[in-house]
Amino acid sequence: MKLPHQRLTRRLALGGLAATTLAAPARAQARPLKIGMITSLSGPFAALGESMRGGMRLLLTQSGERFADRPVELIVEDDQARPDDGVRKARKLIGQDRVDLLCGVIHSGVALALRDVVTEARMPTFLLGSANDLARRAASPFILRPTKTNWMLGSTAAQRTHQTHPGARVVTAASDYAAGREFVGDFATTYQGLGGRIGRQFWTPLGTPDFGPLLTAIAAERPDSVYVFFAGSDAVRFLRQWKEYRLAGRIRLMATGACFDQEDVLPAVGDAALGGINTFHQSPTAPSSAAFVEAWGATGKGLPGEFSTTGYVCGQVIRTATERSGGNPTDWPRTQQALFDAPVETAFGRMPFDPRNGQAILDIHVNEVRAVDGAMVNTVVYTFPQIRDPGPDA
Amino acid sequence: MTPILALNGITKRFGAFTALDDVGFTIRPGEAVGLIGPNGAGKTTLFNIITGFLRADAGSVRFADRTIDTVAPARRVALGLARTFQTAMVFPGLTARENIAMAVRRRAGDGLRWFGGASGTDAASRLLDDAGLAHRADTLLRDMSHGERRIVDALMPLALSPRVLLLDEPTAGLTRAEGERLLDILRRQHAGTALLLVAHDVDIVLGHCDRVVVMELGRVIRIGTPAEVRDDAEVRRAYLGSPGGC
Amino acid sequence: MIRVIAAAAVVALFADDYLLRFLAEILLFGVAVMSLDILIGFGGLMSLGHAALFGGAAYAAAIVARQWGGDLVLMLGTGMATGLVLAAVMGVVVLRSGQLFLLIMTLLLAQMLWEVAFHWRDVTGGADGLRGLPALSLGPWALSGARALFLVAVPLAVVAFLVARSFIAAPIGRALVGTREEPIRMTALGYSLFAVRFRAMMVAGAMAGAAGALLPFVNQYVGPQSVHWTLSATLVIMLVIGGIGSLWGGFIGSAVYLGIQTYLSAYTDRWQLLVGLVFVLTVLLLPNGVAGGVRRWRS
Amino acid sequence: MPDALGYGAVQTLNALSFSALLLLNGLGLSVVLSLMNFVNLAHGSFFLLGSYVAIFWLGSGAPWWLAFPAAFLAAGLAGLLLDRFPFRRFYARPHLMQVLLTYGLSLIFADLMRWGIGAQILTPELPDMLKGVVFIGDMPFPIFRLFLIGAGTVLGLALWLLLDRTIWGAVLRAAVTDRGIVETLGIDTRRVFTVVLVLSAGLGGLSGALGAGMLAAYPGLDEEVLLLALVTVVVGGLGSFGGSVAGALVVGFTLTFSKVWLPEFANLAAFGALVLLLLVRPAGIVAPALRRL
Repeated sequence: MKLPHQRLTRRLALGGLAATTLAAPARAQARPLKIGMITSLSGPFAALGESMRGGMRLLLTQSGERFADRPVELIVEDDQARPDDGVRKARKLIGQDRVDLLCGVIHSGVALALRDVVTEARMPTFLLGSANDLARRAASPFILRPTKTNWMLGSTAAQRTHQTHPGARVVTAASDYAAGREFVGDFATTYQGLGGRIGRQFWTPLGTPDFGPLLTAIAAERPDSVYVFFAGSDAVRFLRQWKEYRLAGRIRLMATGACFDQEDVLPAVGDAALGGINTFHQSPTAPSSAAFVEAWGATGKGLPGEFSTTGYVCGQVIRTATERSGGNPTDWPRTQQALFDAPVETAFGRMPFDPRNGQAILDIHVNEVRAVDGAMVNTVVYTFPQIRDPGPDA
Repeated sequence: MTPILALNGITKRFGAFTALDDVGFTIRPGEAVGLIGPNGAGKTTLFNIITGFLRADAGSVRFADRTIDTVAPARRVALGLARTFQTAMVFPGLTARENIAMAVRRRAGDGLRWFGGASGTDAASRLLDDAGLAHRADTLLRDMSHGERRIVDALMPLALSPRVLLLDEPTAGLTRAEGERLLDILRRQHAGTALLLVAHDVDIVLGHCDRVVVMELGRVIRIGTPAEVRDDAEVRRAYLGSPGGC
Repeated sequence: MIRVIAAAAVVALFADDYLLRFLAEILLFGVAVMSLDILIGFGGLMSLGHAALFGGAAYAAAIVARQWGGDLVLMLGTGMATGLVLAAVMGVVVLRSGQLFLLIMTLLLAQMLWEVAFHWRDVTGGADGLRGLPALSLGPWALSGARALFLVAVPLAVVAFLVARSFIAAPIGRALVGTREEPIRMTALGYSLFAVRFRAMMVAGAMAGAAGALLPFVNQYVGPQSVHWTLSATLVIMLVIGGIGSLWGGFIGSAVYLGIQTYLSAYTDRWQLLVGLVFVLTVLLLPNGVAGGVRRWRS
Repeated sequence: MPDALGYGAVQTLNALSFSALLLLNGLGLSVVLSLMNFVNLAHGSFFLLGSYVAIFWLGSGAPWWLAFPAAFLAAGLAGLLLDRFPFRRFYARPHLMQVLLTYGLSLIFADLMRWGIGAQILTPELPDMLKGVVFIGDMPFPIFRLFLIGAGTVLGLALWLLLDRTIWGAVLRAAVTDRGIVETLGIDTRRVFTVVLVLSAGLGGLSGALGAGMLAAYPGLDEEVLLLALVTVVVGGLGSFGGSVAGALVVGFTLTFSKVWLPEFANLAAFGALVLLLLVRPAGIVAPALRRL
């Protein structure tokens, strides 16, 4: 089902629903907990940003718009996937809206740009970008990270390749920017550490219209396996053309989860994704996310992908933080300690936080894209339990 | 006296069409030469070649005893070769005074300065005064009448104090009286400047010029004094038809 | 002028940190838009690569600051020098062509700079950009707070405005207007179009560079978005809303644009539609922008 | 490399298919630019509209080949409305004002489409006929891309015949050179311009329909496509049909082979090459004759 037709009407209905929830009079009691969310509602990550906001909104609705009996007010700001705009929005949320907590961000550049701003403002922040540096040099005492780092996915992909196809010659192809370099770099380092062979490494500009030349070059290389990182429209084009050039089935395709994102990519590429293997901290078939998947599906949006789950999980973590701090998560040292002391149960599974850098320790799933009732579904075939980023040791 | 401007064997083709064919004549300092000929005779093309806006296929342009064939248009102006265009090319968003001051400053070498240097407005005002346009000095060109624009257009190159001034149809669209006045100004202002004048109005050319060059289909068919040209049978056939006609 | 200084002083005394920093950003963008106005409004040179000068200077300042500290004079010097160099390169390459060719050439050149910024990870931080910058300082004083930044941005904007105004009023500025209105006539008057336009390009580059040099200190970050062509397009939008050909309109334009973006996007996802509508309505109804409208209404 | 010949052939075909897309896309832009001297930066919106129309059409089960005329008509209709207001008022204005107006409109259209359709990425369901692949040596090449090359060639030729070889084309070119004379012949030049704009918009929509198979459709595609079209047209040289063809080939081959040979510096190399080309030929590959003087 690639047509958004049906989804369109559902979407409108849902919009109406969201509007009524918004309009419901806030139950005045304690001073509401103000949460500022920065995400990309326009620009290249617009669809992801809407998902992130949707996930957070779903959790709020489920929680009756209250955490630990304290009303919650969510203010969402658009960063357009531009760091400068993200910084300005963060300053507005902090300085003008006087939010108690900050969360969000998809684009790692925005996340890194916010790092110094929230640290200087001593603003408790749940930061969702995934650059490795966020858990390493750019870690901050004011930042908790209830999501993955790129290393977690790249290194597990290498381990999995080594597990299932030891000795395979792997060629890599990725979008040439920070995230692609990290995924592929971590993959290659880990894989070579395990004694694997890395062939040619291809890099393509972000936003490549035509993957034909790359695919022809890969076909000429005849590798056993290809490890790729593409996201959004790049992923859609790459996978469709991967099939058009008849590489599907001939060469094993291993990718980061974003390349097969359940919400963003799979509906658009259809069976071109069939059989694709990816490592991801999110999967609609992971047992821990079952309840969320059902609730998300009930809103008419189909299966959730990374960012709707991330938005939801971020909400879960903030809710837990509020509960454990007796309704006052802004008492940051106490909140932080409470989260370090015991893991949080989330749709990503059991989530302990690493006290060294505030980075979540996550289960990383190996997904295979399988056809379930005609739809492409990321199906968990293996799980690396409790992966912890090397953090400051790296 | 040596000529200030000498054309020798100028030829220009556009594809299969020959616009100019072996054109040559000279202009002496201070002399007023008229250039007449029917449409398509190649007058404007010749202007563009003399001023460097077009490159000739053959032949050479000598100005003040040096060959200037490879000199860029703007440099030729600096040497003392100024021109107007068939349609008035003025700066519509600037006042009359500013239009002319643009030329004055260039002449004084101040055109590209940020600090210091003359603003050129005094000299511009004087020129406008002479032309009887003092009352319009602060009017934007876009708000002026066609005739006034033509006059400002002709005053601009004059402000450069050129040694040779090429005027392409300066009287087009003006009444006879306006045209006469414009030429009066030109002749009065620049006693030392040589003129090359193209005009449709033959009487104006014959009345104001010392010599006349007649062109037809890219070739010079006659050079002579106004009286000689007026009496030439070939010229009559090619161009004049009946005396005073156009 | 006295009124401007008085207003700035009042704002600096009473506004909160957030607002001050926001105003400082508006002023810096305003200077960049004003420098673009010299090119587009007065020179008719439609550039889609202005962010290269603005953002290029921001990068240069950030890189230098990480090495040698954020001394204000050093930063302004670095920014202006970078702006001048980039403008000179761009000028030499693009100024031989006109109109659409210029648009595309500036776009291509600016995108080449973006490619460099995006990929040269060792120096520019690649897609992640540069952060962890030292605070801006002037001699012994640290200028890290919002108020200090605002108090640096105001004089910068005032000086930039005076410089731009004097440039436009000077013979070179008049000549620039001439090259826009009737380039062929300018040639026939003996002006070299290239010489005129190149000087305008240099002035615009230095101004955009000076403003760009301070941008990393307002955001404590600089990334490849600041040299991307979309930022160039944003500067054009600001220019049009503010008013082409009216120097100070640049500040209005940047205030309107950043205001819409910052204050409306929390309420509606359709803020870009609004920006588009404001932009098109300006083009249709106020061809000279808000500044032009104000001028017309006054007279 | 076992099959250098097949490899080279397929990479060349890759470049050709991309060039075909650039050509179709650039032609629409170039038609209004060369014939009406109108710069339309909203052209990318026509492209994206065409993509969406084709995707919905192909998903609806109606005969697949009708998707292309449908996209042409939809975008053409949008062009017709825009011609009425506000384009017509800007035909005689300077390029700068046209650039500003149409860029502003493209912002509005982008957000309207995003509002109506959403931000997700959509792809068309291609008919089985076009899904196959041919092997050159042992390198695969998709039939859909051969279809693109074919469509580009046929449409390009048709347009060339229409504009250069029919009386209607002659009227059109005459209307551009001298509006007055054509009007004295009793032809309403305003209507001629309307037709050209509709044709251009339709071509944009059509190329969007064809391009969706390669590029998919999502908010932001309009901008990417517009830039490619502008570069194509400018590199080729404004105002000539041959220029658009040359521009499409040069840009297509430059972008493709920079990816093949210098993958890490692909864009930098390609942009550099195009800038260099424009430096050597400041008016594009096929420069039209001077308009003024």
